Amino acid sequence: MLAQVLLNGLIAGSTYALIGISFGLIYMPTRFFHFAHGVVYAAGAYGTLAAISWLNLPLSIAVLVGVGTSTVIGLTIECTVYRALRRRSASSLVFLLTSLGLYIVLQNSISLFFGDYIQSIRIGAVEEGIDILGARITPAQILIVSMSLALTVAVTILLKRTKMGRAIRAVANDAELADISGINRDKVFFRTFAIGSALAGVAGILVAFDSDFCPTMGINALMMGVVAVIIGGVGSIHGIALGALLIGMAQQFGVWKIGSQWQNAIAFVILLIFLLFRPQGFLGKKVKKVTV
Amino acid sequence: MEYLLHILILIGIYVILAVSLNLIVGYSGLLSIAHASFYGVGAYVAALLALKLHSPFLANIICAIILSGLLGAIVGIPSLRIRDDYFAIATFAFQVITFSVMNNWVSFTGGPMGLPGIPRPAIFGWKITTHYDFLIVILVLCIIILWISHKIVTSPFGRVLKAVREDEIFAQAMGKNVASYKVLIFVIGAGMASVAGVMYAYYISFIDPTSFTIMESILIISIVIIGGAGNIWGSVLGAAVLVILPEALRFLGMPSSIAANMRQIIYGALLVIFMLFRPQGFIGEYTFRK
Amino acid sequence: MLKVERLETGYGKKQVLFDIDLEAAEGKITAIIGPNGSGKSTALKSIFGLISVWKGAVNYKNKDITNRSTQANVKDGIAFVPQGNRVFDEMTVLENLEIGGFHLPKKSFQTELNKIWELFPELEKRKKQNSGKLSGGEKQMLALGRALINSPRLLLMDEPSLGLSPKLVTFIMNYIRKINHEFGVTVLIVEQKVREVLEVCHHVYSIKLGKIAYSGKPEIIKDDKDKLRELFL
Amino acid sequence: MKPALNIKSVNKKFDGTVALDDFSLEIPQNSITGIIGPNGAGKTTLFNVITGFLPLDSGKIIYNGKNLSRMPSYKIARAGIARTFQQLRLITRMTVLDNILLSFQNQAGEYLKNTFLFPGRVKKQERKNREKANELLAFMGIEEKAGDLVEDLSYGQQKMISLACCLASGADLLLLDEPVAGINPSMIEKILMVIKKLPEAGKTFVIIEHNIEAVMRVCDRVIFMDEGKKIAEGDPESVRHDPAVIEAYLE
Repeated sequence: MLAQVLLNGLIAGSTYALIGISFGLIYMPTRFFHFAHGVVYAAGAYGTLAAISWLNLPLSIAVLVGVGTSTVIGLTIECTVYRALRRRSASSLVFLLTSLGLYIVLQNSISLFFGDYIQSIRIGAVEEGIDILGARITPAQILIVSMSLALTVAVTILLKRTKMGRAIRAVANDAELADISGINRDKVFFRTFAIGSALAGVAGILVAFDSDFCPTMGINALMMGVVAVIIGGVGSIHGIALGALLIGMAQQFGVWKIGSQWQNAIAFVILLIFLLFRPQGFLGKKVKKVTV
Repeated sequence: MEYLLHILILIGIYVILAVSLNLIVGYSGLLSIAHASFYGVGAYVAALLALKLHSPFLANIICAIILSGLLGAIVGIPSLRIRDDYFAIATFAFQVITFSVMNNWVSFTGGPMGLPGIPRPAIFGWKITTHYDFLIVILVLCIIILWISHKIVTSPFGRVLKAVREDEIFAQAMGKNVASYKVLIFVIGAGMASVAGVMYAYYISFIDPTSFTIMESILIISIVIIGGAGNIWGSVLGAAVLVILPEALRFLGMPSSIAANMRQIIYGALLVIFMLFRPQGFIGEYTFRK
Repeated sequence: MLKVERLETGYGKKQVLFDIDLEAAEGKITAIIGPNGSGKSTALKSIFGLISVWKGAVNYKNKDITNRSTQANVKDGIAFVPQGNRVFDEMTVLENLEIGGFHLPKKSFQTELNKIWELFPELEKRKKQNSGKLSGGEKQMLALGRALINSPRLLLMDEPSLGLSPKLVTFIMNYIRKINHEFGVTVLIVEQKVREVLEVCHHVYSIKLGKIAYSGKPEIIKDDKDKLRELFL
Repeated sequence: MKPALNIKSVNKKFDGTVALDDFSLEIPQNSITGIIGPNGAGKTTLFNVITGFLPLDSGKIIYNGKNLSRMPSYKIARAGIARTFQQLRLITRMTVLDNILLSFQNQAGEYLKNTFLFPGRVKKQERKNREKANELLAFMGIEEKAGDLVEDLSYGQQKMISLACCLASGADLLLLDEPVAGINPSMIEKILMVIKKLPEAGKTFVIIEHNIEAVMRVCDRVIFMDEGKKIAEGDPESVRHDPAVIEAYLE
């Protein structure tokens, strides 16, 4: 039983890491809560679904359509709404509220197009699971775990080794000094949103391979991502992955000991504890205090 | 006619919710995404007391206010340590947790099945049964809450609240105990919101967790912002507009399957449009900037 | 090379500079001195486009660059070193320089990088280190290196001495002289601690309460304590 | 004369850099003390530790016999120390009158109990405060601005209002951070006139200011600070001519 709990924790943690990393990447330089990211995530699954069932495209191409849909939606939001807010030097609260509004509009638009009912693009039947030390894991779940590991590494490399990654980190570290150094902030944001949104699309599709989904799939996943980012520490991809794993494990132990319905409550109690006692997360830099 | 009264009763409930949230968000500058939890606490306290203890209406309202106010203090206290959007996320967490309790503590709250058959209330022997009766009670409660809120925001206490919203450090330098103001306004706002919950439970006579979700919290925020943060009358206007506007869809002959989503889209789109082009709402004064 | 005419600016409602005229001659070091709060840094920031100019004009190489974006200024050969040894403290030394040379093609970046290593050998030894861990003097070198890697024609420096010991100030000033002398970079430097800067500069302006209080050769005021007292106190 | 404020070997560090280095200072009652010094000398930090906005690393601050260290800033304000801020702090979207009214201490109406149970008492006090506020504005020569929003005023007028708020708070010790920086000469004149009149009314001032002429004209005593230390102390002319002072700028 313990083996299965641990494995389930790993799987849950991996799904949270997928969305957490894509959200955390965008949060790093922008520093506001982009709730609409939840829809960008769902758009990956729905884009793929549309490509399969409306256009009869093969799965591999449908996946590309899904990722493309996510990217386009993410970029459109950045270039129209967020950029306009930045020109007005809006506060992070204004960004947060606007983003909530966008989330509601887009999620309900998905409902209008696809209906509120449950959809499926699962791959492989549940029975096809593989035994590891008495615990079962399906091929789709193996894909999720390995992809989240691969993306943790890939995004870390992107941030550390590529020119664009460095620019993102520079803006995150000191936005004014980045300006002084001649970095174009809008361009950095554009690219961050492109990559972050594509990754969210990938995350949404992978999760849809494993389980059924409905239009509200995004908000819950996103919140787990946000929790992972906050408890992991903003700016640290490893921290996010670790944070995601921590929630995943805690939830699965909760499922085992007190029942599956308390998963959300467990994650958010952990979040509250971190917000109150260690808002910088376990790998993040100390949050700068208000200056007098 | 019943329909019209129903709309007016709904407006009344949302006026209470929006005005009480406005005290927290619009006057004190603390963005809370947890208002539906206080609304829900009020509804569940009233429903449980009425169903299990058969206690009278007025006693239930008072119990709801006290319990919800205590929870308000618990949500308000983090605002002393964390601020702005991080605080908003903390309230979000609180909202998810309370929803979880309503939804999962089946033996107590009925879980997703909810609590049906809430009896009609009575005040000193006057049985409140018809739509008319409910409208009168709601109207009276609205007036009391508007009066209290008006008193608060126009008093020296309200002046300090606004100062806390605009510049906490200045308020401290002038000798104001900022922490106690923040917590107190949360207690008051939460207590008021529970009154709306009590009325909702008695009026519909059935409650379930889906009425007290995060989306409901966001709807109440939208009302405050669109009406105007930092202006009580803005919340009254906002509640009226946001309750009536989606009803108009019905008259346009929109099928009900689409109408629910369209309603949400209208709320969301209005929130985005106002944040972009008129952050002070129709008649507000606070625009969420420091 | 740089000519500022009738410049007026400030923050919000607070006007800081009134009718400032100044010039930085090509290939020379020009210093702006004055007590704090006089508006020296503000002048530098408004020249570089970090805060907007209310009135007046900034000309660079006979072009009007008033309120131009910082990116355009960087690409046009202007570099700015802000106050307080500011570096990207969560990134390594090398990464800081890479951000500085962000727009350079790979090949020329490498040659420029080698020049920086030559100028500041200490930095090369620590190139993989997190720059937040450097000492104050090393941070200032890195800040200079980040600005110099683009081979700017005009270098704007905001109080490089702030937070450095007097010995390090001498050290940094020597570098500035070297940069000016060997690479032919025009330098406009804002300073509050004046002894060192008066040694290296060719022309000096003094700003007091937002107005130019003195303009002339440094030699004239260098040893005249009464004059300096008048400018500072 | 007994000192109003006694600062005893106060230390304050910010990650590595020393802002206050074993700093001691006595401020006599009913005096005007000016603090000058270069950037990063620790002047504003000194104000911040006195008013409790920054915790001390070590040392003691005694005001009227009370130890201020570890007291929250609102209690320090209530103990009778008011301050202004370099980047002017006021409630800009409220009227001038409301800002002044906000600054009074011990208001019955700040407790909701009184607002609802004793509205008469609240109203009466509010009326009195309103009169006092108007008197104060008249004393400072800006009574005609009472109904204006603070954000609509000029920078100089805003500085005047922040001084008025400190006076309204009833504080006896006023710490002013750059009271005349960035404003025009006629406004400087007005503000200095107000400050000069107040020691005889029992007020004590400490002023951080870069406008040396202004400091010379209004202060009884000047402190020159550099790198968290007191370099010179004395009457304005002697500090100005102290060789150590010009040396601090030269080094």
